Amino acid sequence: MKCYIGIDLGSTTTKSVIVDEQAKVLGRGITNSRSNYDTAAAVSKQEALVAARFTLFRRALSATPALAGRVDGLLVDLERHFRLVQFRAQLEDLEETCLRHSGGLRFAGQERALAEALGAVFRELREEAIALFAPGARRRSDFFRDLAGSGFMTAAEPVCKASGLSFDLMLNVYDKSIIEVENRKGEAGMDGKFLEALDSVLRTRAAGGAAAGPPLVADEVVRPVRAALQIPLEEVYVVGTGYGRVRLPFPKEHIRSEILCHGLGAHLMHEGTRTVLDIGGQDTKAIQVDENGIVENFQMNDRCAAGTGRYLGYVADEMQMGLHELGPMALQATKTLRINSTCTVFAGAELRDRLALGDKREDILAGLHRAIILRAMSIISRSGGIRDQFTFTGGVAKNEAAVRELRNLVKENYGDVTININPDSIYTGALGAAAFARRGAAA
Amino acid sequence: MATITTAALVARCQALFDDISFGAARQWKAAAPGRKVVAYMPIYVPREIIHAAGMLPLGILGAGESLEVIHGDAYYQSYICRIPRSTLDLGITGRLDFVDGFLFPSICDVIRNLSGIWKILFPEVYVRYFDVPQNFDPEVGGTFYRHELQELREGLARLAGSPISDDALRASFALYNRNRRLVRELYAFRAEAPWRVPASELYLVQRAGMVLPVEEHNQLLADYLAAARAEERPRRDNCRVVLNGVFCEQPPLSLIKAIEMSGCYVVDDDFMLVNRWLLEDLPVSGDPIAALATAFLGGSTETGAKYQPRRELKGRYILDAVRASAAEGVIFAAPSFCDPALLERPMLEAVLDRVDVPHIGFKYAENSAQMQPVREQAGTFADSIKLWSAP
Amino acid sequence: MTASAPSHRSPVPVREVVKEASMVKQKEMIARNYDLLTSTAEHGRKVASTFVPGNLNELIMCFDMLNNLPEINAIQNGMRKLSGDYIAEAEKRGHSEDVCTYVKADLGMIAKGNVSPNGKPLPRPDLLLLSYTGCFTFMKWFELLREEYKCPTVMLHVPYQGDGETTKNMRDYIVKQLRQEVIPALERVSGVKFDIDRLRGYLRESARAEDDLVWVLESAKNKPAPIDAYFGGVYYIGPIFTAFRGTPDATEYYRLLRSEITERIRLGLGPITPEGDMKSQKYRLVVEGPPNWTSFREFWKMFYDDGAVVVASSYTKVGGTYDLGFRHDPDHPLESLADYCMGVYTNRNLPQRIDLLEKYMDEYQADGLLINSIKSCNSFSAGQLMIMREVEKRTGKPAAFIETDLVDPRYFSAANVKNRLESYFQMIDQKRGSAPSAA
Amino acid sequence: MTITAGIDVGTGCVKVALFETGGGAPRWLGRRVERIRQRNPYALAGDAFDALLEEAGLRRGDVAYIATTGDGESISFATGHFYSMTTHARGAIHLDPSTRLVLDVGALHGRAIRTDARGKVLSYKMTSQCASGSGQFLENIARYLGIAQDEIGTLSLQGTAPEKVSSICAVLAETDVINMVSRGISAANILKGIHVSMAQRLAALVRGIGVLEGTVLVTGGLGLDRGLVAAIQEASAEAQLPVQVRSHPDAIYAGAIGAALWGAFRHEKLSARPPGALAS
Ligand SMILES: Nc1ncnc2c1ncn2[C@@H]1O[C@H](COP(=O)(O)OP(=O)(O)O)[C@@H](O)[C@H]1O
Ligand SMILES: Nc1ncnc2c1ncn2[C@@H]1O[C@H](COP(=O)(O)OP(=O)(O)O)[C@@H](O)[C@H]1O
Ligand code: SF4
Ligand code: SF4
Ligand code: SF4
Repeated sequence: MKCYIGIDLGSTTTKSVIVDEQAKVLGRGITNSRSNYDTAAAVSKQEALVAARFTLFRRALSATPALAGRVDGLLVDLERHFRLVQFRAQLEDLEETCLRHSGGLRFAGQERALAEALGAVFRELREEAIALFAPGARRRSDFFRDLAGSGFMTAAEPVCKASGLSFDLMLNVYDKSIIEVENRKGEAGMDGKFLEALDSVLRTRAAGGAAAGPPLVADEVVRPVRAALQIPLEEVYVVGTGYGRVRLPFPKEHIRSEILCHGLGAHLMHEGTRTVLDIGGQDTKAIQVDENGIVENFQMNDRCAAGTGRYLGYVADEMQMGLHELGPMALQATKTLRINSTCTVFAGAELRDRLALGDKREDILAGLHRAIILRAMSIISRSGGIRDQFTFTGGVAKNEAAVRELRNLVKENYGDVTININPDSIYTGALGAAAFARRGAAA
Repeated sequence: MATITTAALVARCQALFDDISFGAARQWKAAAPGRKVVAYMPIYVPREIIHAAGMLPLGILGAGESLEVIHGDAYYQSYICRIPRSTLDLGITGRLDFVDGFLFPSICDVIRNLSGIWKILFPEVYVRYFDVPQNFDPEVGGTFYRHELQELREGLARLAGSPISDDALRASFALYNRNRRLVRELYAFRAEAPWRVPASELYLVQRAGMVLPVEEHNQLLADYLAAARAEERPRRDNCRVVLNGVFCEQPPLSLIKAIEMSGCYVVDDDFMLVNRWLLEDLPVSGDPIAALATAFLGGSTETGAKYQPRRELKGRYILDAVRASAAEGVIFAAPSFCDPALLERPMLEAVLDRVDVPHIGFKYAENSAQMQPVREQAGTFADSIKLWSAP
Repeated sequence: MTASAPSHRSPVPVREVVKEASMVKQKEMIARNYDLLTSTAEHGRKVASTFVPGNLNELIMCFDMLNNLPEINAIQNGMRKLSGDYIAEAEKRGHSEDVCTYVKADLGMIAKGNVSPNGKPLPRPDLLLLSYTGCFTFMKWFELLREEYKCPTVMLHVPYQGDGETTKNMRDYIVKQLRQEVIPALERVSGVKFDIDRLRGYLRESARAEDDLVWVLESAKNKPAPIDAYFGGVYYIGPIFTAFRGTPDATEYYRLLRSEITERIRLGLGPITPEGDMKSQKYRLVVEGPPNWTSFREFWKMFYDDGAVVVASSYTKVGGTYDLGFRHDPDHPLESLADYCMGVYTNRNLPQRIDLLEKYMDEYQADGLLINSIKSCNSFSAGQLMIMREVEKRTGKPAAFIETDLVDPRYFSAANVKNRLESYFQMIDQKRGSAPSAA
Repeated sequence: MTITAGIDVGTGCVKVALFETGGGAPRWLGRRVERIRQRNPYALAGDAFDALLEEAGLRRGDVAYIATTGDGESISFATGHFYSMTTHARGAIHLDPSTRLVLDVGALHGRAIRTDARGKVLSYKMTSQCASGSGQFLENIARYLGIAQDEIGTLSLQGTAPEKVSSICAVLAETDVINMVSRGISAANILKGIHVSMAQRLAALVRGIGVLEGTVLVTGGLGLDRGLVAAIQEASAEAQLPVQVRSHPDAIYAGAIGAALWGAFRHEKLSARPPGALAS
């Protein structure tokens, strides 16, 4: 099967989108770019290929009459089990790496204690993993780094207290190890993981129980899945875009400006789009496109990363919360505090100041979100304002509080315009790139 | 005994200050048919002419920290001061829709270019770039300026719909003379007893003069003076400073307060110089236009936005201010990216260094939120005077 | 505010693929001028420091004085990668990060020995002739220089065209200042008596060169454009905006240049770049704003590598808007100096600037407007976003905005500029591609 | 004998110092530093102060002057407040009397303070509001690289080919660093690169303030970072500043020390003054 791939190498996350010859999206993949760019590109592509497999599974399973009406549930289960398998493999890797690192000079004399503590921590993490991927569970992030990291912190604190080990020391072991683990591509044995996950689904269902769902006839399911796994995914043309695009191992013709990709991607997601706002990790762009998705004007922030997605990242770190949790908390605010400095690094300091003055976390967060959106509004205004329809993309579009502020301000300043926010908006740039890849191959 | 307290007066001024929709000026305009309002920006315009035409001069000093600027940033890059962008935002959001004329005085290239932007965005408004001579010879600069004033007078008369008579001008002179006298008196009183006139209060009372008719402002000044004289206030262990560089974009009120709270009494400043531009009374007889010109050429205040033809006099005004107000030091506060203030500063510093007057300097924006560095610097300044002066 | 060909000692040599006679001539003129300036001890001629916009070169020559232009020195230092240090020096001496870097580069240069591109120290000026036109910062700059040199300073205040026109009052004011302040000051300093006929002679010479300059700049209306009216343009305006206007040298330079360009048009050649003749011309641009000098070559390369040629620029009008018809006029010498001063690009109000750019977009058949916004320069920059909107609105052509600085290397972010330019070019492409086949 | 305390509330840590003065050199009674880590710094300051008093066998009432500095203006139990530059100058002189310039480098700020031999602030310069090149930034990067705070200095000293951090923005600089990791640059060289760029900014402050000789004492938390101190020395030498850059094991306490000592001074001055002369 012919695949056209767009990779958006962002400053915080790297996204890939695979489209087929009919320009239908086969799969999307995302990973942290906070490591090696080549790896990030490879991993996100890998993830997109995984997703593409799921699309193929869906096609194959849907063609099996016996499964009618049950495909959705099955796929959700399959994915959950697959993620768990994946997570466990990484966890295992992390534990080994941590153990290896606790042998260093710094830890001389404490190796044993460390090893024991690590053992205890990872035991807990493994147990938690099941709950983490239980049906309907809400995860604070999609990335291993975040999930394992926050789990590690929570688990390590009591363990350290009990064993008298320094928490900083434990943290240090983790910090040393996570980069390595994150940077391993781990492509090998993907097919095996699908089958392992499938097997696990079948077993759980067979075992019955409240959440297990109706049991399945193994053969009915395994055959189409195996068949779908046989279909080769052929990478015909890859186009790269995004902040790190110059680092991509592609020739110049395979690289497109992120502005163009976002413009086109937004147009493909919502045909009527005329104004696009993208708030990513370290930049904010406002793009005006015409009825064909062609860029007419754009503005972006420069040099200073104030008020971008990383800002929220810092805030989340500071509050020891997941990015997913910031928005909901800000929505609890009873009043919006006024925050003027959107310097990313000072965000933490400002936050602490405000907390010390007795302001509530919710209210401060609401203020921070508003500050980001205000900055974005300025950039939009500079690019020519908002025209109908308005599409909001980039990672921050996933943040409900940011979206709410944006809606309010758009209404106040530009009246009633349609605001599109796509659940897959983070993939806008990659989608545009994939479309360029399809065109590139045709040319 | 004054019947009105400073607190009540200041509260009124604060309300005027907070109202970025200019309700007071709107009310004034609505009170009688045909009234018109002419806005102006820093640093100096002859408000007497506007007043004499029966119109309300309205001083615009940006939107301060309370307005969330959205559109203004579409017109200005990050390395340009904030006052033009917040002013534009006031315009674009309709907060200045009652303004019939707008004067942009010669202070710097930013305001100069803003006059052009205003012409394009608000074609229905009478917009004039008001040039003043940088040549102070009565024959050369004076002739030019008299013509400019005459043109302004004619332009404003057209806007007002009737000519501006000499008598009307002289009557306005008298009112503004009184205003300047009261302001001078207030400054003198403050320099004498700065704990009785906190910097933020003096600021607000002065600032009220930007939006109130001069008659009302005169009353306000007189009331405040009387009230301040009547009230005792605790005196703190603060040092005395002159604040310089704040003549255009305004620092947030919290910054003015932060300076005082961290141990510095402000005993002179260059806020709203338009109130103090002419150093002497305008004669209320003779040719009024000539009088305005003469006062400007020979008897107006000095600042970074004005040329000083004689090198030996350059920057002397800061020393004069220090001496007149018995200050112990100078705080230079300038808007970020403000060429007139920031390029002037080293020359002023040199003058102070020659006679060992200590000084510090920092930058601000009208929406600066972090007062920490300001407190830090003003506080250290005050500390050093506190710790090192004789007990 | 203009470039002149980098001096013969320039550490960033042009790869001399083609060395046209005019280039040789210009280099020689500039070198000679610096040699004159740095040998006043020998020949005893007096020196006036003055600015490019509204400079009174003809008048200065009437007093046998030499003309030293701090802006040009700053540019030279920018191109020779010295300005960064000079700016740091000025900041160390208390100047703010925020202010115009020309001023700081100049003050830093003085602090570090005031060495001219020929390696010898520049003389202390005998007169600071402050032509206060088009830029407020000039006034502060010369007040600061006056502290440095403690020499006579004379101010020529040129009123701004706030209402988009010059009035009799404005002109009279300037002429009066020339008569009563500037000329007497020049006489006092030089000891030479003013001779108005001598001035007429120089003005006549100026007008000749001005005709050819206009022809050169307008040659970019051809397709392909034989010149780049921005990166090349800054060289072409050198002589006329600086110490050579009114000299036979300048006239000769423009005559040579004109004949060379005539030849290029005949051969259908594009502009000469540091890497030889520019090949394909895919985008025709109008540029507003001064260039960046510290990375001038790198900046230019981003254009010609992608096939972008600048067909008209406002920057080449900072020393006079000759293409709008103004010529120095020997019959009205002082009045024409006044008109010249009032007419320089940055002394025009924003609506006039927009009109001019719109006219360029049409007359030069440009694909778009590019604004290079300079952090230093409020005179140019405050209002450029408005300009961009209006021109876009009126012409329907796309505009782009980049931000750099004149001579502060810290504010040239090559990656950023390139990113924007590439996006802009791809955008023009995409727009073109779609236009006919939209359906 | 007078007992005074200095409490320095920073953005990263709270520091408390307890001194006894009168009759000869001031004497340390105790010191304490607490990382703030999302806790309320004012409450933390109170707790740390009380814990320190307990260690020394004292009560709040025994302290003649409790002086705050840093962000401690609003601490209610303090006698008075001195601003950071005032206290760092004094603290630095106490730690090293040959100090003529204090470089106070903390979590979010950098300041150069010129002082005379008595600890009087003569002039100062601060890094701009922007947070790039701050201690916080270094801390973030170190965590990212998996390096503990006290390892930073040692590692950086091993760097041989420092990798330049080009971005002026801390966030963008972080991306720079990530790039470096992906290019296989060693942690030592990355850290050294950050130290070098921080040191250049700091040396520019030193140069800007016009100090030409004597000791530059690096105070604040980053005074403990030997790599940074070495880099500042190198950068100063490069800028041809004939100064000695040093630190002190108690450098992080400089502010608290200064506050305690100025408190003692002020206490004496005030005791000599008729009561109620000033309301404050
Ligand atoms: N699930 C989420 N909830 C809230 N915010 C998110 C979420 N995912 C990402 N973000 C925000 O989006 C930013 C990354 O956006 P992205 O468009 O991927 O940036 P880039 O392309 O620069 O990597 C993060 O810094 C974060 O603030
Ligand atoms: N041992 C150490 N080595 C290196 N840096 C340290 C060490 N201890 C603390 N720091 C740094 O010092 C900073 C705190 O310094 P400090 O002067 O207390 O700042 P503040 O006053 O702003 O809290 C922290 O950002 C931390 O990075
Ligand atoms: S703040 Fe300064 S630069 Fe800005 S408009 Fe006012 S005078 Fe001009
Ligand atoms: S502000 Fe602009 S015009 Fe004025 S001196 Fe600087 S660069 Fe030249
Ligand atoms: S202000 Fe903050 S976000 Fe902006 S450049 Fe500086 S560190 Fe980066």
